[in-house]
Amino acid sequence: MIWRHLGRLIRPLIRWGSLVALTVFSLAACSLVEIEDAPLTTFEPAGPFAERIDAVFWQVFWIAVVIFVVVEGGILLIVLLFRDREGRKEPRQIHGNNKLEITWTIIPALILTVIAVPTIQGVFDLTECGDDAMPVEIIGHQWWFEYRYPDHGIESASVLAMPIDREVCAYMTSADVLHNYWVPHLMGKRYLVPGQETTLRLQADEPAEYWGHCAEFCGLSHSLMRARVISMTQADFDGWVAAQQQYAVPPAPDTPAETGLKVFQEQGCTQCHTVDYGPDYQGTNLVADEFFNGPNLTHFASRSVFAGAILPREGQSWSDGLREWLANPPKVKPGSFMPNLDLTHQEIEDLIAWLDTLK
Amino acid sequence: MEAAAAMDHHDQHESTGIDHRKLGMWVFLSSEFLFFGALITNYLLYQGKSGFARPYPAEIYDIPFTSFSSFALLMSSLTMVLAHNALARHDQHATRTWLLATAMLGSVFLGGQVFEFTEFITVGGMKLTTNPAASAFYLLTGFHGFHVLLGVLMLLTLYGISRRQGELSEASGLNLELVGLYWHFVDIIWIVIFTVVYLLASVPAGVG
Amino acid sequence: MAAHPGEHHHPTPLQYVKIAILLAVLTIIEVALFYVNEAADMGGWDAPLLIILALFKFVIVVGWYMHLRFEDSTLSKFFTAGFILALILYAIVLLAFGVIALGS
Amino acid sequence: MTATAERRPATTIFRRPRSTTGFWGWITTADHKKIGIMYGYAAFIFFLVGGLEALLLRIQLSSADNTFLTAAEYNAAFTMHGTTMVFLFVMPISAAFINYLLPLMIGARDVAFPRMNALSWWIFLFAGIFLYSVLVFSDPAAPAGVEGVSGNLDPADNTVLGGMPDGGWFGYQPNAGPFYSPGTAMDYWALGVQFLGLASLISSVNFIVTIFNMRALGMRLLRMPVFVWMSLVVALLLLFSLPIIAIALFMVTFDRQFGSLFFVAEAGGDPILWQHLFWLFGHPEVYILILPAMGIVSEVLPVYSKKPLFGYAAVVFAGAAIAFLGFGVWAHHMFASGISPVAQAAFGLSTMTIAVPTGVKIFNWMGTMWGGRLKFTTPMLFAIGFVAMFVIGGLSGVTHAVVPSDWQQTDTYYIVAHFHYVLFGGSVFGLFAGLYYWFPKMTGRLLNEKLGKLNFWTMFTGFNLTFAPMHWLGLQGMVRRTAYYPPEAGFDFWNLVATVGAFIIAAGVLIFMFNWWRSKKHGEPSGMDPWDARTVEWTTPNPTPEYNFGVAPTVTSLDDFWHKKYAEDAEGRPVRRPEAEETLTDLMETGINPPHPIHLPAPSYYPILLAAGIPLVGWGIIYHTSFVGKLLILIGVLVVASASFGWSMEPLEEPHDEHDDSEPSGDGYSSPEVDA
Ligand code: HEA
Ligand code: HEA
Ligand code: HEC
Ligand code: CUA
Ligand SMILES: [Cu+2]
Repeated sequence: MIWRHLGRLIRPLIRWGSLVALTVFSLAACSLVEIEDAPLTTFEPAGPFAERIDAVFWQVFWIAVVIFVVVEGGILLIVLLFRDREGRKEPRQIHGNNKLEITWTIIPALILTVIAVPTIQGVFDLTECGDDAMPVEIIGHQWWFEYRYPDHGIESASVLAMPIDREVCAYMTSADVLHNYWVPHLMGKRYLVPGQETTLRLQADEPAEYWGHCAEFCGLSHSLMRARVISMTQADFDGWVAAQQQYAVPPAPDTPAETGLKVFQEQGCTQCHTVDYGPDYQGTNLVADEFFNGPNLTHFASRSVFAGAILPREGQSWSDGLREWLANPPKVKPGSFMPNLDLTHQEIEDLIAWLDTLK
Repeated sequence: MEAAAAMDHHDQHESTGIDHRKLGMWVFLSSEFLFFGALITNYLLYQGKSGFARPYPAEIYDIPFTSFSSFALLMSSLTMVLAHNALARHDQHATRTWLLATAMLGSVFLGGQVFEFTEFITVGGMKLTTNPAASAFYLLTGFHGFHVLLGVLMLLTLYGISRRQGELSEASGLNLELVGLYWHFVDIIWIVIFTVVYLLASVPAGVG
Repeated sequence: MAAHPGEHHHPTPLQYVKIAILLAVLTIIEVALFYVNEAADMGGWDAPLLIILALFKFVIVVGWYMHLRFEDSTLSKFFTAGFILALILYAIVLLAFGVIALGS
Repeated sequence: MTATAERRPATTIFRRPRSTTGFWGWITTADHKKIGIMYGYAAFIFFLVGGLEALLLRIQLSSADNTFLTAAEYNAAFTMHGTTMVFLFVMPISAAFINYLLPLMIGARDVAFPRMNALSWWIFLFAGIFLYSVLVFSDPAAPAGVEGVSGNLDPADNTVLGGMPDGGWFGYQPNAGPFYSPGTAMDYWALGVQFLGLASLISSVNFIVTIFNMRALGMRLLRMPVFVWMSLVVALLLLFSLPIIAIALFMVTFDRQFGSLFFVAEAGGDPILWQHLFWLFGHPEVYILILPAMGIVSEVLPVYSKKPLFGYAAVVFAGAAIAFLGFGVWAHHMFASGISPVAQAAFGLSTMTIAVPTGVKIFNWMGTMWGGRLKFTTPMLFAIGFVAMFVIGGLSGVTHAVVPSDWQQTDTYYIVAHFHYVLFGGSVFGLFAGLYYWFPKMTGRLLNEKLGKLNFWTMFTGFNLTFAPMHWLGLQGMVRRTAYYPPEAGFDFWNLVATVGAFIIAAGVLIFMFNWWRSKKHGEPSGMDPWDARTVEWTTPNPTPEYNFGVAPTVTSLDDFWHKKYAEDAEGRPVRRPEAEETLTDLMETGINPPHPIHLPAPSYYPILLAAGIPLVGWGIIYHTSFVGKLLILIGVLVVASASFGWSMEPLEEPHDEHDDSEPSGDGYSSPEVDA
């Protein structure tokens, strides 16, 4: 009986089906094109952990696609087959069918059992850090990430440097509210919880620069709390560490940079920012006190981005980014805890000259 | 619209045979477990955390005193049930007496709690703002105390009605039963709190 | 309608008083246990004992004073549902926080 | 028990209101139908507000680094959008349906506690107004009860809209706590949601008692329409989940107002505790949002398929199972919060199990349509749309339950896509199906079908355009709750598509409003049984008379009304009974001219009065450090107390001849042993 109906309906089926298929296909195609150049995409895992997640996702995704096609196809079929038509008999009054009922309880349960296996394995394999992982501390601030390398005595902000092919274990906490550290190419997310420690495993295969973002809503400028991870060969990393372990080099006398340093001291920037010129430095110490809540600037100019990885903007030069920032931080980043210090044009230029010395 | 006899009675029957309000009260009480459960959980979580500003609630409990006021509340359940029983026997006078006794015992408990809080704050130096364990303690016991207060008010209202009308009518009789249920419930919650929060209290290692 | 269907099932005042005495005795035991444990550590045995005693009191008040024993089972179903649900949910929360632990 | 209360001069403060029409009739009514209608209109207005907020969000996100809204405004907009849609739209509009239909479907004259019902409604309304009064009263610069830290805000960014609550609908601590959200905005949020919860808690007790106690003769539990079943399940969910959020909100209010330290991390408070408490409520809440819609769909599909619901018992039990399991999965919102791997795995598994009963429902709905004679009326379109779209949302839900993949997905637009598919494609489509289906019940007229279909297709298209791209966006890395995204991120195109889609939805909503407005006056008269329906609520004239039924119905089977109209032939096909028309005429007749006088719940001033005291207390608490605040608390408490007192003095029922024997005790009389 159904076949008779089917025959009559094959044409609209094709018509509708092709329409749907076309739409789905074009959507998918477009999105794939887009995904190519999305720097935060989850589809380009670049390390073993992200790859593992990616594999689990696709496994489940294709199962879901099959269920989707079966169920939605079924609905479409029913709609086409059983629409009310002239001359159709009254439907038989069927109240149910226990065999069917049991079938469509058991089959999904079985499918879920299949899905459960990689889920559980994934959780246990990916949660706890390996024994020989390199420790890094990540501290969340409204609205930037601070990094500390306990093994190397380095402090940095916004940009995390790490060697390739080596697991990094991030020990994370927050200085204020919840944050959520996410570098999609390397791993899923983990919260940064004030007063508690969470851990996250990170590992990269190739030298590259990856985007990250704070993923937990953390107040006014949550959208502007981004991050970068730079992975490099072990040799490069060792070089980087060595450079970061240096003290800053005091600016040459009578240069704009020196004036900038003065501005930095006079404007009270030292209240929040540390620039470590080392124990032999003659001038006033530039170590922020207990109230520290700004990034350590000792090697500021060696970073690729700053201010929570939002500056410099695309196509903007480093100095222009700094100009924008120093002129009015809360304008760039609403709520920023770095106040607008009403710096003059000249002060800003001098500060930039000085900041550029902090390689 | 007068004659009640002509009323359509279908809509009046209770499919379960239990009065609406009584069923409603039990349903409500079942959800109260979730209220108090959250508060007790909260307390249990925080009492065991070290590193807070002192004192922890458990450091300043006065167990004999709390035992006494708990005992008063426990016995108020007896007087409550006696009031209910007296009403069932149509002994209006005894009903009133027991109602009043229940309200009195409840007030003793409340007075005890006011005294306890005052002691804790002034002598013990533990305020709401001292540490999360203290916050949790005050919220839990205060929330319970608020329940007792409402109960006392309801008991006194019943007492007042009885005094004014000379008796508690059939309808108020059900009210008395409902207030009784509420009252006993508040009592059993305290039975749990007394044991879990007071008698089994612990202070994390390194404190106290 | 009758406010107390099945009134005749209910205990008499004397029985109520006896129950109250039982409750009082249980409370005294509880407090005594507390002090015994203070004086000589019972090695963690105080907790289960005290909880059992409290549950005992709880059941007595609910069953007799609240008449739940004598009521339609609908009521006790609701009541136990709330109680058990609260118990399970909050136990899981406390487990997640490590306040209570399975085993050990 | 005031279902039969007499109107007589009250002995207390006010004379009891008498008018049942006009303004005061609505204000003092205890009639479940009027209350339902008021709930419905209020909820719909809040839908427009929430939708407007959504449009603001969408405009802001239509291009990279857009400056249409400030960050503060954006955060406020999504917080209030989520809060409004969940607490002020879907929950109350579900309450509207339950209020209007529950008594009708079980053959009762009203709910068990009509005045309590009015109380719930007024508390809801005042709580909604209280929540939005933040626009008038809140001063973003004013500190909360406790001194806090806030960053530096450019003065130009200090706007009224930005002064609304901005901690997200989940109010994560400590961000929404006293230190990081100073000002009063989040106090409005915490207390507003608290009061809304109170309203729902009262309703839930009311509905449970109504369902247990007031079914028509013969309506055993397993003869109740699925919608009634789902109402019961929802009421139970509310009953057991609202207390948890209530306590959590108390804790927040105490932290913010009185300096307690529950969630203050610096003093040892635990922010994760808030998450547990919020989601212990929050997850059951999402089933509170979907189950009424599932109930509606279960009523609509059989009618337009001309078949009984396939597997009635399975659908009912699946609903109950969803609710029960729904209590055990809350931590799936916390997979990234650092809970132990054991907990993650356990909650991942428990979450997956919910797909099984949900699947049972989906397949039974398909089974219902299979072999039917499907009439694609507007309600049917929405119902089928529900099934089709909900499956998509459900499947993405299962991908979140796969914990490792949720670590990538959580807090991205992939989640936003998931929950709009279940909430809009699910709940909202289901509710719209209900609006079209029961409009005749409320008005005696039909909504226009042409406009209805246009309405459906615009909404359906707009919906998919808006939310399907969010899947891509999320997986491409677009984080939730962000006002800005950089141009390099590659999010522009699909965001623009989503924005366009949102405006198409808005067009659909406007079409609906026009249809409603026009059909109320000019719609085609519906007659008594426009859809050839199956359930008891259609055995009374449209619009429903005040007393619901001329003669209280007696029920002998599931889909009782249908079986009064149809017998089955040898093949199991329905044959209209010869006496069907007569039955209908009779029902119409007795519906219009009841043979006996009928007593209705008497109107009362006290519910609205009592409810009015509550926001006063709320404002008082927020400003409790000032004299005005203390005064407000005092006045509020006095209002509540005197209203309660007056209420308890107002006679509940007229003393009447005890139980005369006119009580019919037919075979259908359900005994508690069988049912409960
Ligand atoms: C109506 C509301 C509703 C409903 C019904 C659901 C249903 C489900 N939800 Fe959803 N959810 C939300 C509303 C809802 N959700 C909201 C609002 C949020 C976000 C909150 C916030 O953060 O703001 C959220 C977030 C959310 C998360 C957290 C994501 C995160 O933040 O990281 C998770 C994780 O597991 C999840 C899972 C599920 C699952 C498994 C279901 C299941 O119930 C779905 C079951 C249905 C099906 C599976 C389809 C039909 C079944 C079949 C056809 C059978 C065959 C299928 C299989 C074998 C798979 N949801
Ligand atoms: C039932 C719940 C529900 C519903 C129906 C909707 C409906 C919509 N939602 Fe939303 N949404 C949530 C619940 C819901 N949402 C929740 C819980 C969140 C999470 C919040 C959080 O993170 O805290 C969220 C978050 C959320 C976001 C993410 C914000 C972010 O994370 O940054 C977005 C973004 O696009 C969005 C969009 C929309 C849109 C475009 C609609 C549209 O479908 C709306 C359609 C309606 C209209 C367009 C109204 C029509 C209005 C008119 C026609 C104007 C006429 C006006 C007058 C006559 C006065 N919603
Ligand atoms: C009250 C504290 C405070 C003061 C004073 C302050 N800053 Fe900052 N500064 C911050 C904070 C906080 C940030 C991080 C902002 C962000 O990214 O959200 C920051 C960021 C910066 C950055 C970017 C660093 C990076 O790696 O992201 C620079 C450069 C900077 N400040 C320079 C200055 C200069 C120059 C002054 C003085 C003229 C100054 N700051 C004064 C708090 C302060
Ligand atoms: Cu930090 Cu969002
Ligand atoms: Cu959930």
